[in-house]
Amino acid sequence: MLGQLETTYVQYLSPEGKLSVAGHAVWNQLSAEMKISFYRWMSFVRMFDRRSVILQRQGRIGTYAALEGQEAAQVGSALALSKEDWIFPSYREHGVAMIAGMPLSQIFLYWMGRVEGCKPPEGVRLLPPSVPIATQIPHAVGAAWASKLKKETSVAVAYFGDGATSEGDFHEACNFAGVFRVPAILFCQNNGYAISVPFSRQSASPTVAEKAKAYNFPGIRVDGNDVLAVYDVMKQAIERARAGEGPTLIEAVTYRKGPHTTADDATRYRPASEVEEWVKHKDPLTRYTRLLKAEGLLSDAEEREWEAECKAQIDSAIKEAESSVPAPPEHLFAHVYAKLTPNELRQQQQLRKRGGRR
Amino acid sequence: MLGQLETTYVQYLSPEGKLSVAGHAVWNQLSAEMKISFYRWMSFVRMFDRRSVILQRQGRIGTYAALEGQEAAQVGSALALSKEDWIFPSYREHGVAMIAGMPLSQIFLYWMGRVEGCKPPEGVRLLPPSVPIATQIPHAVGAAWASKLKKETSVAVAYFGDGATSEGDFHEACNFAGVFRVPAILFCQNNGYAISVPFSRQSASPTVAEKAKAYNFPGIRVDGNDVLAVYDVMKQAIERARAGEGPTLIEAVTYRKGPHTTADDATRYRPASEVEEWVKHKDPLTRYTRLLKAEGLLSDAEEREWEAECKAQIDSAIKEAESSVPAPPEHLFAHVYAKLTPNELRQQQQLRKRGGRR
Amino acid sequence: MKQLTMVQAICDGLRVALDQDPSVLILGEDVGKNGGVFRATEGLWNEFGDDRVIDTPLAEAGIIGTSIGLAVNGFKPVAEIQFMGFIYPAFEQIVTHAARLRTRTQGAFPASLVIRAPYGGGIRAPELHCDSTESLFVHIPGLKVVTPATPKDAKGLLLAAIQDPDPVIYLEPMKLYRSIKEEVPEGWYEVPIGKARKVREGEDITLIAWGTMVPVAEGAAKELEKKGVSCDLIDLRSLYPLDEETIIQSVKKTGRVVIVHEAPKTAGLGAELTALINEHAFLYLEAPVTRVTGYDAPVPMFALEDDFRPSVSRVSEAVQQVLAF
Amino acid sequence: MKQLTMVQAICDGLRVALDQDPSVLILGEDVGKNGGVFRATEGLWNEFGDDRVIDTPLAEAGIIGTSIGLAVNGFKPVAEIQFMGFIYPAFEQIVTHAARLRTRTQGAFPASLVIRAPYGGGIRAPELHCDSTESLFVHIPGLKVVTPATPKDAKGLLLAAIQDPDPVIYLEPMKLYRSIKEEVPEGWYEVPIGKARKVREGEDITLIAWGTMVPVAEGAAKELEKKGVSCDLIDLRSLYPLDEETIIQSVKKTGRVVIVHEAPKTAGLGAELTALINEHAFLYLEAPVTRVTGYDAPVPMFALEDDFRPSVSRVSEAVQQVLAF
Ligand SMILES: Cc1ncc(C[n+]2csc(CCOP(=O)(O)OP(=O)(O)O)c2C)c(N)n1
Ligand SMILES: Cc1ncc(C[n+]2csc(CCOP(=O)(O)OP(=O)(O)O)c2C)c(N)n1
Ligand SMILES: [Mg+2]
Ligand SMILES: [Mg+2]
Repeated sequence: MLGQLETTYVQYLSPEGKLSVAGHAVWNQLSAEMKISFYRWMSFVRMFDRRSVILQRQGRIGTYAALEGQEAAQVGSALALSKEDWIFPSYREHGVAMIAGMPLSQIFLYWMGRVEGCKPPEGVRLLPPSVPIATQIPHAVGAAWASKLKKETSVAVAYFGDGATSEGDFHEACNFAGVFRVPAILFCQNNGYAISVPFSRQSASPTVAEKAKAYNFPGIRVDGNDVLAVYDVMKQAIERARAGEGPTLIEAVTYRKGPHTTADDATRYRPASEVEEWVKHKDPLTRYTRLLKAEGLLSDAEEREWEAECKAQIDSAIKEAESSVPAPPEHLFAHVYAKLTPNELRQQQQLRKRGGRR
Repeated sequence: MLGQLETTYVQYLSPEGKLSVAGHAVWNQLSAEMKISFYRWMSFVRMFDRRSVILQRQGRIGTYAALEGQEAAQVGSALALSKEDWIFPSYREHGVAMIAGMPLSQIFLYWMGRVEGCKPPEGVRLLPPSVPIATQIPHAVGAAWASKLKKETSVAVAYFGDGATSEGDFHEACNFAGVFRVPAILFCQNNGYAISVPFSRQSASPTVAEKAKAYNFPGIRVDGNDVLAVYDVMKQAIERARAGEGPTLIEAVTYRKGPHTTADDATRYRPASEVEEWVKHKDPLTRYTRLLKAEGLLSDAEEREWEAECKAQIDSAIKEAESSVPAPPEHLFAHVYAKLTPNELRQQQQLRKRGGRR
Repeated sequence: MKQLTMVQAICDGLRVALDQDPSVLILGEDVGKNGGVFRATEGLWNEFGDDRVIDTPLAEAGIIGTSIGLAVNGFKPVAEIQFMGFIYPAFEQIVTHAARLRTRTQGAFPASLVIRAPYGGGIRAPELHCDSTESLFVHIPGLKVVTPATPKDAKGLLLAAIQDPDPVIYLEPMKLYRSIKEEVPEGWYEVPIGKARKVREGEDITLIAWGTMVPVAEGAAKELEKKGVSCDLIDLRSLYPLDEETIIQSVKKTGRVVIVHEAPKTAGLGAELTALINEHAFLYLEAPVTRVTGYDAPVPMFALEDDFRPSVSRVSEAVQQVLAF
Repeated sequence: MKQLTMVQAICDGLRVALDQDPSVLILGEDVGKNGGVFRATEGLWNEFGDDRVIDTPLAEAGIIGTSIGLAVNGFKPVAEIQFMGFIYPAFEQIVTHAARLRTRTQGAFPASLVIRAPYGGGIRAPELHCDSTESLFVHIPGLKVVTPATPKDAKGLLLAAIQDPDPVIYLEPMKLYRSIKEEVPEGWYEVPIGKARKVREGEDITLIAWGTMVPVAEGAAKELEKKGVSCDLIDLRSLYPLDEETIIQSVKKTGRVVIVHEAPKTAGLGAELTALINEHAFLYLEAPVTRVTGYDAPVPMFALEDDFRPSVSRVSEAVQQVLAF
């Protein structure tokens, strides 16, 4: 698998929902539970995402980065990870965050501009979304390095976009990862655009995967809309990492169906035909649903049931987030230091005295 | 040539002073003047360099970065450039600077800690040594980009070391160079060490040249102690650049015979046997002198004559530098802005009033 | 004259510069086809083409580093950093090279360029988009730092920055991009760097603000006027060089000062202004120079940003305290 | 107790920390086999091995970025930046992440690490090696910034920094690395962060300095003593948090202040100190707080560095001017 040409990619499930020969082999190894799990999470993530876009329009959350179209890349990779593994996401990995164990209500809080939403529950090794592009990649490499130094088997994964590969931090992180052979997975969702800038203006090399050669570790290109392929490629990379064989760069080729964020207008820079191609013909959820249905693992009724269940969970998370008591203004001093200095204590006191008056 | 394996390199002249078949072809194309020129410059640069080390020991200049061992890489590449080309050096490219037209006395002034030594004569497109590692590479890419935008044929070259390839600036510069296909030459002198850190701790990929793949332009590895090979590889890269075919990364494999700078003790981190191998068997000047002598182009007497000539020039440059009137303290405000603000004018006035009193 | 918002005025300034000065280039992330995430470069790519309005890879050090090379070789780059919070990857290129190249080359190869960056909070932007760390740049000799508070100043200062032979950090208060419209002259005009703007003349106290905080200070001044307090309000516009004369004259007149900035207090520009006033008008001061600023905490996510940013009431209260001193 | 230079004391502190705290890691350029370009890590690689004293690739953002990850996953990285002039490539990682991670994760994953960097001039180092831009870091909430002026403080402050749960920038005055020897206690001891050191008690004027400038201020104080001027000299040690109490008490006693720093004047830490004093001791001031600093020009190459750096005579003259005010 690792020897493929970078400009092609690993694909097990065609857009029509047909398994390839290699795909069959992978499929047959999966438990029924796992098979349905891919579907459930992708569907859940999509419903969450669509709902979030609506919440933004309603003014109930702030600017939101939708992920629709990238569900397979996120769900496939995240389901391959264990509780012990570390995750360093960008701002678009809500799907990953949920699977890692971040409560939905926390995710909503984050997009409501509430820092409380950044904090994962005890035991969830998930960092808050990294907004400055590529900066989280060295963190993942450092965390993976720590696992190695402690002789633990946990791996660390950094999620980032195609645009991130242009930043110096991507390079320095890859270089450290290669030199110290750390158990890191550098997971790039190449959705073809960094806001409006197409990958061709981002990189002269036609793929992200081939960039791994400069660091002497495998770079794998996978159909990011094929949840089975993503899962399998990720699984193998994780196994290699746990076995002490070092890092892997994964390029999941995908597409965001909507704008960059709710503040963006993607029609300014993307041809309608291109969008249509991805939306109509390459959708990750449709494709996988077709397979499940063809295999008799999912009925229309079960689909409706699951969607209702998702809706209920999302509704309840929204309720929870919206009814969560806002932190008082002086909370902006919470955790600035382990112990505030006299200067901050004084300022916090001043702020507290205002009693919410602005 | 561009299709070689990166772990081998282009070599025309063996350490024993023998030309390869390809080397013969290159040799036969060179004018007699050019042939002697390689020798003269390498010898000149070496004498300058050794003298500088002595001057540092005598306390007549500050900490100095010697280049001995890297003469072929510098002379071969610099002689391939034209007056119109831009040069963005690091702190070790005195050889390049001289060939570019920087007066020796200026170079001495620089190492005497005098900023006047930074300024090239009118028409010399040479920037001052870039001390912060890798930061000059994007400058070269920008200057090359400007040439392209102006539809000029000048190219820009950045000189840097193997250590520099780890910096984000190297990556970002290469990436811009590739994306905009600018006429830049990224010339890496891989001398095996970044101060004490060996290249194996700097990079998991065994060569610098192969890193060019990530940016989709050629990366060429050349014996950096073979002045003919360096010259030819550089020449070809320049031609490609002038023809609009974009950037080239050149890795000149070489070795600094001495410590990193006069403040460094290289015996702490380099095995004596390794140093000996390079000093005794791979010296760039010895090798080329052997060839010239074998070809009957250089006699012992001519050698002595040339060395005397060099010594005279170096002596006179030292004299010039040492007798150059030191800039007064207030000179530290010269050129901070095109026109000083009232604040700096006031401070400059205060400084001037001190009349050199500290 | 047309009524323009600040972001329109900036766009107009860029258009005029591209049109009149062939050495001007615009480069940055999403500045081309997309016209900038705030539409500050809207239409320019269509009008001037891909060689003059350039979408770059996502790499701030690369943008500034190549801009320096472009400047050395004859262009006048106007580089956009998408948000000031993302200027830090380019910090080395700015601090070590852009600021020092004129000195280091003794005038031979100055890095004559402009760096535009939207800054400050107040628009519910996502995390880390809202820094206002202007004092970091003011501390670096060799840089100039400016920020407008009105559409007219925005265009004039921008053209002055483009005309200026030195590297200029041009900070754009996001919050004011669309909040005010005013008549903006057509064509090329400059608002000189180094000159503050007197927003209001007053006798009782000097208010000093810039960029995002000018309307806040102005709001306070209006409120205070009703209470019989007359404020001398200075919009600095130029953060380096400072218009010492205007500042000191005002302080000598009023004897009392409140400085308003959005950045955290400690080592913010308010500190330098305080020191400057202390140095040049010590005997005129009737009360301590007082700072109303962001708090010494990371800029919070937007739920608390209005508590972090100085408000009209915080400024008014500070003025009253200073007057009561 | 052994007589140690500052660089030896630092090395000793690092050794003690490696020895007593298994989570401590040292990483940076040339810190391993070579023992550091100033020998601050001499012998440690041999003693503790390649997994605890780690030569990294030449990449400052990578060093700090991976250190943050190492910290998140259980280690206490003590990262070396070879010279403060080369800290800027890591600026984003420091400002955006190290400083904010505790807040951003609400205490879950603080970036508990130490960043060591030699700074300042005076040793004829090559160009761009001599910055002292401490005020940039003081402006960033979430960071602590310290710098010692004596070998004993160097070790104690270093161990306090390593013990501290917050990210600490630990600046090492190169000029003082080997210029003083003093008795340095063995084993683990801490000099608390946030507490200044009273170098001399005096009545007439307060001198405030730190790091490289402490001996300069001390030299001036000694000279002035002969002229009958008694100086209260404070070595700040901790630049953030500041020891407000010690500063303010001294100013209330003397009524006059001279601040000495090597960094350029504008927006240097002297500005914040002036503002602080103005805020808390306004009525006690008998003369303007005066700054003796590096000039507002790029740190010059070494031929002029002694003209740039504050000298004993510049400090003495400033004190006399302040006394004559
Ligand atoms: C350092 C930095 N520069 C600029 C930005 C502004 N910005 C936010 S997202 C984005 C594009 C990112 O593209 P990509 O990495 O492909 O991820 P995607 O959004 O496509 O998932 C940009 C330029 C930023 N957040 N951080
Ligand atoms: C950004 C930066 N970091 C660290 C240094 C300190 N330093 C000076 S030279 C050097 C090693 C450079 O190695 P390399 O790039 O291989 O060049 P060489 O000295 O071997 O020619 C280091 C770490 C620096 N000058 N700049
Ligand atoms: Mg993308
Ligand atoms: Mg090297």
